[in-house]
Formats: sequence, C-alpha cells, structure tokens
Amino acid sequence: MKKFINTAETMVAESVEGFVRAHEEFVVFGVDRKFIRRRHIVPGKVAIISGGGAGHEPMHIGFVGHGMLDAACVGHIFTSPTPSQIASAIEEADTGAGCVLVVKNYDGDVMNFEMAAEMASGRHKIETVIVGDDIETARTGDGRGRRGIAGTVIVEKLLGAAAERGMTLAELKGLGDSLAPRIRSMGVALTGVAVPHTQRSTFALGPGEMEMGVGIHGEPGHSREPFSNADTIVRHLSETVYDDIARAAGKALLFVNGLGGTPPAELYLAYNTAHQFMVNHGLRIERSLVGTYATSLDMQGLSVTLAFLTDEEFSLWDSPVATAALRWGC
Amino acid sequence: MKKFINTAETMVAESVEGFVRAHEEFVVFGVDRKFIRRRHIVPGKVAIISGGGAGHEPMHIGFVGHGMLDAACVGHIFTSPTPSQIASAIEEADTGAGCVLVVKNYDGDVMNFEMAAEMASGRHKIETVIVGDDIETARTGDGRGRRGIAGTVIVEKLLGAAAERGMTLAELKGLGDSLAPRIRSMGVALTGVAVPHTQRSTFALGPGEMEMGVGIHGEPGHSREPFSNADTIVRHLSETVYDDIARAAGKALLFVNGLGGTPPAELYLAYNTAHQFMVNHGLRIERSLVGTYATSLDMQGLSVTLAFLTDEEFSLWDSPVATAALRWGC
Amino acid sequence: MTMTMTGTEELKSLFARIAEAMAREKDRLCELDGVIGDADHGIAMELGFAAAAKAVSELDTTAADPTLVFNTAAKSFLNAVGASSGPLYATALMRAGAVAKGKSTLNDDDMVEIFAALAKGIQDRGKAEVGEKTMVDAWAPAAAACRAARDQGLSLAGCFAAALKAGEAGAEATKDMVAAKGRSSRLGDRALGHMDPGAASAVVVIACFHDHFM
Amino acid sequence: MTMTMTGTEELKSLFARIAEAMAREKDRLCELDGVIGDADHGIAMELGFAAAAKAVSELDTTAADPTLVFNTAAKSFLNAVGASSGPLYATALMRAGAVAKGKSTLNDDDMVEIFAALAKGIQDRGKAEVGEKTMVDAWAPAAAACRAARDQGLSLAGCFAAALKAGEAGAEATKDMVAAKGRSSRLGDRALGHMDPGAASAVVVIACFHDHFM
Ligand SMILES: Nc1ncnc2c1ncn2[C@@H]1O[C@H](COP(=O)(O)OP(=O)(O)O)[C@@H](O)[C@H]1O
Ligand SMILES: Nc1ncnc2c1ncn2[C@@H]1O[C@H](COP(=O)(O)OP(=O)(O)O)[C@@H](O)[C@H]1O
Ligand SMILES: [Mg+2]
Ligand SMILES: [Mg+2]
Ligand SMILES: [Mg+2]
Ligand SMILES: [Mg+2]
Repeated sequence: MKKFINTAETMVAESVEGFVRAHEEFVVFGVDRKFIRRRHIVPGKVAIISGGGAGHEPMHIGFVGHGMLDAACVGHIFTSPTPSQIASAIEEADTGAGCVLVVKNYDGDVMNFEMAAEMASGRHKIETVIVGDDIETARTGDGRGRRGIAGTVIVEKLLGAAAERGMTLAELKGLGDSLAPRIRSMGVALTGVAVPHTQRSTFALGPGEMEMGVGIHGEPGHSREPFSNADTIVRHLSETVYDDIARAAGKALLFVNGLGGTPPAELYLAYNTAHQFMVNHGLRIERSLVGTYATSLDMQGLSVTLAFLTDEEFSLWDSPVATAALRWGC
Repeated sequence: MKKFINTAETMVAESVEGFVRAHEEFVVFGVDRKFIRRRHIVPGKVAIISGGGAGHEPMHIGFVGHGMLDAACVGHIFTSPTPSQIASAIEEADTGAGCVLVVKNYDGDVMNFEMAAEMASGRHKIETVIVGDDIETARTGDGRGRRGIAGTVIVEKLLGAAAERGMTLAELKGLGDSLAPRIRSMGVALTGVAVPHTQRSTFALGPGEMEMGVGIHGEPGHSREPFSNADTIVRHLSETVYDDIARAAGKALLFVNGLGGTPPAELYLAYNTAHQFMVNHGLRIERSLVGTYATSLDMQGLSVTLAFLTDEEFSLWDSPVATAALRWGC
Repeated sequence: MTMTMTGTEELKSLFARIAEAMAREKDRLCELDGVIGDADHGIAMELGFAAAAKAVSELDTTAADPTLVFNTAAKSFLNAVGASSGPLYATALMRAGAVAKGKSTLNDDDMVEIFAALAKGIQDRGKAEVGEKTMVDAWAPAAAACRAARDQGLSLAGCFAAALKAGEAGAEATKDMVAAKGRSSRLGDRALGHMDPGAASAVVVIACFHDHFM
Repeated sequence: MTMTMTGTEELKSLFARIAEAMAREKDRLCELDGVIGDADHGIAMELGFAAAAKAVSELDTTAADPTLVFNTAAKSFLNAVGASSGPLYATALMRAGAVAKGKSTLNDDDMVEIFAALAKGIQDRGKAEVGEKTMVDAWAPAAAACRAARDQGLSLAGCFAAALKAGEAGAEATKDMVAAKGRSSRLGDRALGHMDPGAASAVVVIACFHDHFM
C-alpha cells in the first residue's frame, strides 16, 4: 500500500491544511482548527453544517463555500468528528437564524452530531437532516440501516442553495427530510482499502472479485460477486437503485461517483451505461454529475445515484455555487 | 487489472460518449464523432484546438467550452489522433479568425498535428503551440525532449481566455510560445499502468519502489527510486521543478495533478508540502490548482507544476471558464 | 459483609486500570472490528480511556468529587474519540456522574447504581435493544445481573462477578446474532459467527470493575 | 539482367505481403516497444498496413495507377493509425506516390527511387538523423545501400538484398544507442541494450520488398 502520506497520525491534518492553503479564496479554519468554515459567513442566513470522518474527500470540506456548506467538521479517517468540533462549528457559523446539521446515517455520526446539538441547543436553534441514500437491502428491514453515501452531495447542494435564497430553518428541515426518499445510491468496490492507522484492510478482493453494495468506509458490502464487465456491473447498480425508488418517478438527476482510485475516463464510461439504462426505462435525465466527490480513501470503485427532483429543486441545483469541488454560476 | 470497461476496442468511444451525454450543456460531437467541440462556436474568435491520446481524461475533452478549447480530438489510448480528425476539427471550429493548435510535445502528436495543419492550411490560418513543460533531464540536452504533461492545462486555459477576449492569431501564438519557458512539471508514479489493448504494463513497480520523472503515457521515467514518504517525494519534485525554472521567478501558480488513481486527500497533502517548499524558497503562490486533470489511465501518482505568470496572465487565469473540468466565473 | 467506600482516588485507579486493559486489548478489538466493522474499535477504546484516565489523574483529589471525576472522564473521552464508542461511553459516564451527584464517596449501593447508569446511558444514546449485536448485549445483562446480585445481598465483589459472567455470556451470544445497529447491520448473515467488538470491549471494562473491587 | 515491371497488381500483393508480415510480427514489436516505449508499436504497424492493404486491394486494377496505390495506402494508413508510425509511413507512402507520378508501371530504377523516397519521407517528417535510435537507423542505410547496389548495376533483387542487409545492421546498431527522438528519448541510458521497435518494423517492411522481388 503506497500512499502519499507521512505518518498515519498526521495525514488528516496535513491534507486538510493543504486543502485550506489551496482554497483560501473560499475557506478558512475555524477556532483551534476544529473545523473548516467559509471565509465569509452571511449574517441572517441559516447555517448549513456537515461533517464526518476523513477519507471521503472532497466531501465535506470541498463543499464549503457560497451556496452550499457554511462549515464542515473532519474526524479521523472514517471516524465521526467529536461533539466538541461540531458544537464549535455551530457556534461560529450560526448568526442567529439557526442551523441545519446534515448527517450521514452512521451510528457514530448520528450520535456525535446529536450530542453536539444537545450541547449547543441552549444558544442555537438546530435541526438535523439524516441522509440515508444507500439502497435498502432485505436485511436492513425498516430502512434504518440505510447509510448516507454519495447522495449526501445532492442534499448539501440543495439545502445550501435554499439557505442562500433565504429559506427558514423549518423550511430547510422540511426540504431535507422530503428529499430522503427520492435519492438512492449503490456502490461497488474493485479493491478494499486499508486505514493507515490500522494497516488492516477490512476486505481483500481477489483479481476476479468485486464487492457489491459497499459504503464509503471500506466496510464490506452485502455480497461478493465475480468481477464482470462495466455494462454488467453498472446495469446491476442502475437497476437496483431504480427499482428501489421507481415509485418516485419523474425527472431525475443521475450521478456517478468515483470512490477515489477510479479515473475520470472509467467514470464517464460507467455514466454512459447508467444513462442508457435510465433512458431505456423511460426516465428523463435532466441533470448529471460525474466525478470523484465522495471517496473511500483510494478505493477503486464507484457508485450510481439517482435523485428524483422537483422543478424547484432543479433550480436549487442550478443555483450558483462556489466551493472547491462544485462550482458554477459564479 | 480490474477496470470499468467492456472491451479494449470500445472503451474510448464509450467513455467519450458518456462524457458528451453528461456535459451536453457545453459540448457536442463534431462531424462523424471525429472530435468534441463546444456547443456554441463563437464567430470571429480564434479557435483553440487541442487533442491527444485517450487515457488522459479529463484532458483535453474536459476543457472544451467557453473560455478554453473550441475542440478536442481524441485518439486511441496514449495514441495521437489522426490528421483527418484534427483537420475536421479545424474545419468546424475555425470561423475565419484562424486557429491555434495546442500540441503536447510527443513525436506522434507533433507529427500528426503537423500533417493536419498541412492538410488544412489551404483554407485556414493555423499556428501551433508546442507544450513541453516536463523537467529537463541531463539526457534531453537541447530541451527538445521535454514532454508536454500537466502544464498543458495552464496553456490551454490562458490561450482560451485570451482568445475569448479577442486576441489575434499572431498574439495568441506569441503568448503560447512565451509561456513555455515559464511552466515546468515533474511527475512520480507509484504504480505502472497497462494499456488494455496490449495488456502489457510498460513498467511494474514493487511495493517499495517508485518511478521518478514519468510522463502521462505509462512510459518509464528517468529513474527508479525506493518509495518514500510524501514529504520526501514531493520536496524532490518541487525542488527539481523549482531549480529548472528558478530563473523565471516572480509570482507563481502551483498545480498538483493526480495521475488517475490517487485520491483528492493525498493530492491535498502533497499540495501542502509543495506549497510549503515554494513559500520557503521565497515564492509568492498567487493561484493554486489541485486535482485530477491530466491522467495516465488509473496510475497512482502525481505531478507538481510551477508556472510563473505575469499579472496579465493571472487575469487570464481568473477569466470565466465553463468546461466540464474547469469552471469558474460563470 | 464488608462495605467499600469508593472515593476520587479509587475512581482514578479504576480508570487507570481500564486504560491499561484497553492498551493490552487494542489489537484484538481492532481485529474483531476488522471482520464486521471498520477495524478501529481498539484504537477508539484505547484513545478514549487513555484520555479519560489521564484527565482524571490530573484532578486534585482533595477538591474533586466523584461526579467531577465521571464528568471529566466523559468530556475527555468524547474529545478524544469521534467514533460510535465516543458518544456511547461519554453518555454512560455522564449518567454515572449524575448518580454520584452530591456524594463525596460512593457506597456499594451507589456503585451498583453507577454501574447500571453506565449501561442505561449506552442504551439511551444508541437506542439499541438486547439482541441487536452491540455492546448493549454485554452491558444490559451485566447491569441486570449486578442489580439482581445486590438485591440478593451479595457483596460488591459478588455483584461484579455476576455482572462479568453475564457480560461474557452476552458478548458470546452476539456471535449468533445478525446486527441491527452499528456498521455491521449492513452485513446481514455475513456477521454471523463473529463477536461484536463493542460487546468484547464492554467485557474488558466490566472485568476491570470486577478486578478492582475483588 | 532481367528487368521487372511493377504495376498496380504487383503493388497490391506487396502491400498484402507487408500486412501479413506485420500481423505475424505484431507481438514481438509490441514487446520491443514495451521495453523502451509504450508497447503499441506492433498494433500501430499491423493496423496501418492492414488498412493500407485492404484499401489498395479494393482499387480497380485497370484504372488505378501506382501513384493512386501509394496515395490510397498513405491515406488509409493515416486514418487507421495516429501513433508516430502513422505520419511517418503516410509521408513515406505519399513521397513514393510522387515518384511514381504519371507512370503506369514502374521499372527497376523507379523501384529503387521509390524505396529511397520512402526513407526520405520518414526522415523529413520525423526530422531524425542516423544515430538517434529510430526507424531512420534502418531506413537510411537501407536506402543508401539499395542505391549503391543499383549504381553498381545489381538487379532489383540484389539491390533489396543489400538494403535488407544494411537495414538489419542498422536496426541491430540501435541497441547501442541512446535515443534522441521518440518516446524513448526520455530514458537516457536505460534505453541501451534494447533495439528500437521502429527500426525492427522497418526491417520487416524491407524484408517484404526483398522477398517480393527475389
Ligand atoms: N447504536 C448503537 N448502540 C449501541 N452500541 C453501538 C451502536 N452502534 C455501534 N455500537 C457499538 O459500537 C461498536 C463499534 O465501535 P467503534 O468501532 O468504536 O465505532 P465505529 O463503528 O464508528 O467505527 C460496535 O461493535 C457496537 O458494539
Ligand atoms: N521523430 C521520429 N523520427 C523517426 N522515427 C521516429 C520518430 N519518433 C518516433 N519514431 C519511431 O517510431 C517508433 C514508435 O512508433 P509507435 O510505437 O507506433 O508510436 P508511439 O511512440 O507514438 O507509440 C519508434 O520506435 C521510432 O522508431
Ligand atoms: Mg470507525
Ligand atoms: Mg503509442
Ligand atoms: Mg469501528
Ligand atoms: Mg509506441
């Protein structure tokens, strides 16, 4: 495992520092480097705050800036940030209009954000939006087990744009919660990844194997399958995602996300297959996103995300955004 | 070697098709799918055209759009496009003001673009800018051997912006040629890559090895070294690049480019080291670029590029650009 | 039957004992987590209890009461660890602190209540039930056994012996469970046959209580 | 001394012969290119000459003159191959077409001139000199030997035998060269000991001329 790091202990801090140096235009460190926040906080706007373990870059720090997040907290690799980091971010980003915490559905993230909200609730109005866009497997039953993966990008973009337009805290909470059932993702891994701290790969794949239904923490998926060609793999992902929310229907955003070690050329090839699948199933793909946005260290793999949005939500998607990883309209 | 492809024969066409589907906003196919061009050709503007082998995505197709390229031609993997592709692109993109061909310095690319220029010269005014930003090694002697690598992105951005502002063909040629000695890059590979067509890896690296001074075609570099930590590697790249053009001096743009299989978090960590090195050497880093822009299939590795620009050139860098891979200001 | 009075000094050494145990067990816990989770549970537990032990060790014994010890431990655990274990144990420790409120030393009944509060805190924060393959499968039966033993009039040592036995059985039982909470809840049947790492580390903590009051 | 007259039909079979030879040598050429280049030279040469042979085979023999054969070959080679070999051989073939201009059949002197034009085309396009470890190291001495043999009054078969011998020696000599053109020019000393793939494929082409006119 060759990686561009110095020590496992310092890699997150060094990477985040490099990020801040590269994007001073948009971001600065918060107090004691506990979080990253946008350079210019907008008074009176509801603050949108997210965070999670490191190893998913550019998520979430790459989405801090105008039209998206006001602050992002970074934990150790694949480990939730602490309540103290999150509470400090709330303190600095909330100018009185309240704040929305966007949390990927993992027990660790949910509990740490929950504790932070408890800590800060005396001085701040706080709402939490839990993102669980991962496909539902038979085993997860009531859907509580659905994890937040690449679809989180879409939630953060739409909430960020809506907050910029002046939406209230309650409205934003409503928007966030209503999105959940209309965004669905599924991932596949061609390689496992090892967290440098532990040097232990959570799963190892042979040359003819792939892991289906993976999340973004190097955790195993729901099944090991023989490796196949792109069309077979991507059609399977597309079909599963489609079947999981076909009930939503309408106009869609299609998003192919790289897990860190898969290059743009392969992502575009996969997008081609996913797009064809969706069009063949009668969907209108109104917007697309293809790239490396929510990673699992340097994992080779990708996920397919389908989101059914309203016209209003598409207009939020199109709204200006100026962050390191997503930028348009300004 | 697990990759998201169907067949070696169809992978480029499928990937480019996926790209076009995903970015219909900016791009369309040219005649007979011989090239990609921007959706809206601007009459009276000098056309900027580039191209090269596939396997470097998002370069060059990801730079087609407002403020950058008017057309890009894609060859087979790591293989120059044919003169006929290039001549067709000239035909479609040049509205009378002439066109600039931006060519990476490889014999294949240079000769194919040269033949295309000969073929089209009857009906079009054509200038060629050869990019050779790779560091000079003792062996390359007169500098003819300097290859075009990641620095090509900077040349294309500046020429694209200048053309959009109405610069003439002669002025653009002058700008392009004057940039060359002020942009310098050096790359390192942690893994070799195999072209699916040949299934043959041009070099294979052991777990403790890296290849220094690589280009973007999977070709070997100038030396094999023991793998080391990020600081050691990136300082070596930074120092070599810096020494190679320290004579230029002034305000600089610093660019860390991923070769395809290296995730954003590692690129940011590397940027941190490179930035620190340059600042410690008295440079003013005025702009930065960190990301996966010029790849060598799914190679794990990166390059460091340093460009000394004038104030006028920084303003061209800042000019609006709307392409799949670079976008700001609009 | 002897009566132990547990004060700040005693609690400090209890935390030191747990921290040492976690340092010893770290690799095994990471290994367990590697099978059905993300391989970091040992790191989280070691970091958390090392930070807690260090922070409480720095408290002025004459001035700090048990509540302050637990709250200090909770806070430093939390700041050190962001994983699931962070909020779970921090909540547990804060609940323990609430039980100790106003007391300068803790008698045996207090210690049993504190033990139960730890378990309750974990359950409240994580909202897991017994049978969902989490640390609750060790903590809940251990706390119940501890209370039952106390109700039967056993000494604190006897109570924690009962707790340890129940905790160990609970942890062992997680091997036959499909997870419904935590990372491994995505694995379905693939989690079968493997002990939950959080339940395993719970047994380590409970064993420290047992050894300490033996 | 016999005199051969080479017409369109003859040229068609010459191209077919080269295409077959390249299909046979493809792997070896890729392998050579893998050592000091990008492992695709065999593919490029096979694709290029297959396309050229196919295109000329479809020409109407009664209507097409040698110039058209060479120009057709050049164009189809170029459209099939974008690598370095594409413009090099396309230019070579166009120069051959220019030499054949106006002639319905080619005599032995014409063929020697055509052979020299191929070499000259490659050199003009690639701007490589002998000693720079490229296909020029085979083509230039082969063309010179061919002309010299003709000047000494040898038959076409004798001329191409001399050409082949010189080409082989030239290709062999590339092993001792550091490259100054092409991809391998970046390798410095690391290219030493390895034959240039373009020089190797040049020998394949030259051998086809030799075999054809034997
Ligand atoms: N909701 C929950 N309630 C109780 N315990 C939980 C819950 N979620 C996870 N756990 C426990 O946490 C353990 C994993 O802890 P750890 O590895 O430190 O955190 P993470 O899963 O965030 O990496 C699991 O083995 C399980 O016992
Ligand atoms: N400038 C040049 N002049 C003559 N021959 C060249 C030149 N550049 C490259 N070559 C030849 O081309 C060969 C490589 O061809 P090929 O593999 O088809 O192209 P590429 O290098 O583009 O992959 C080299 O071995 C060398 O003989
Ligand atoms: Mg974890
Ligand atoms: Mg090539
Ligand atoms: Mg864990
Ligand atoms: Mg080659």
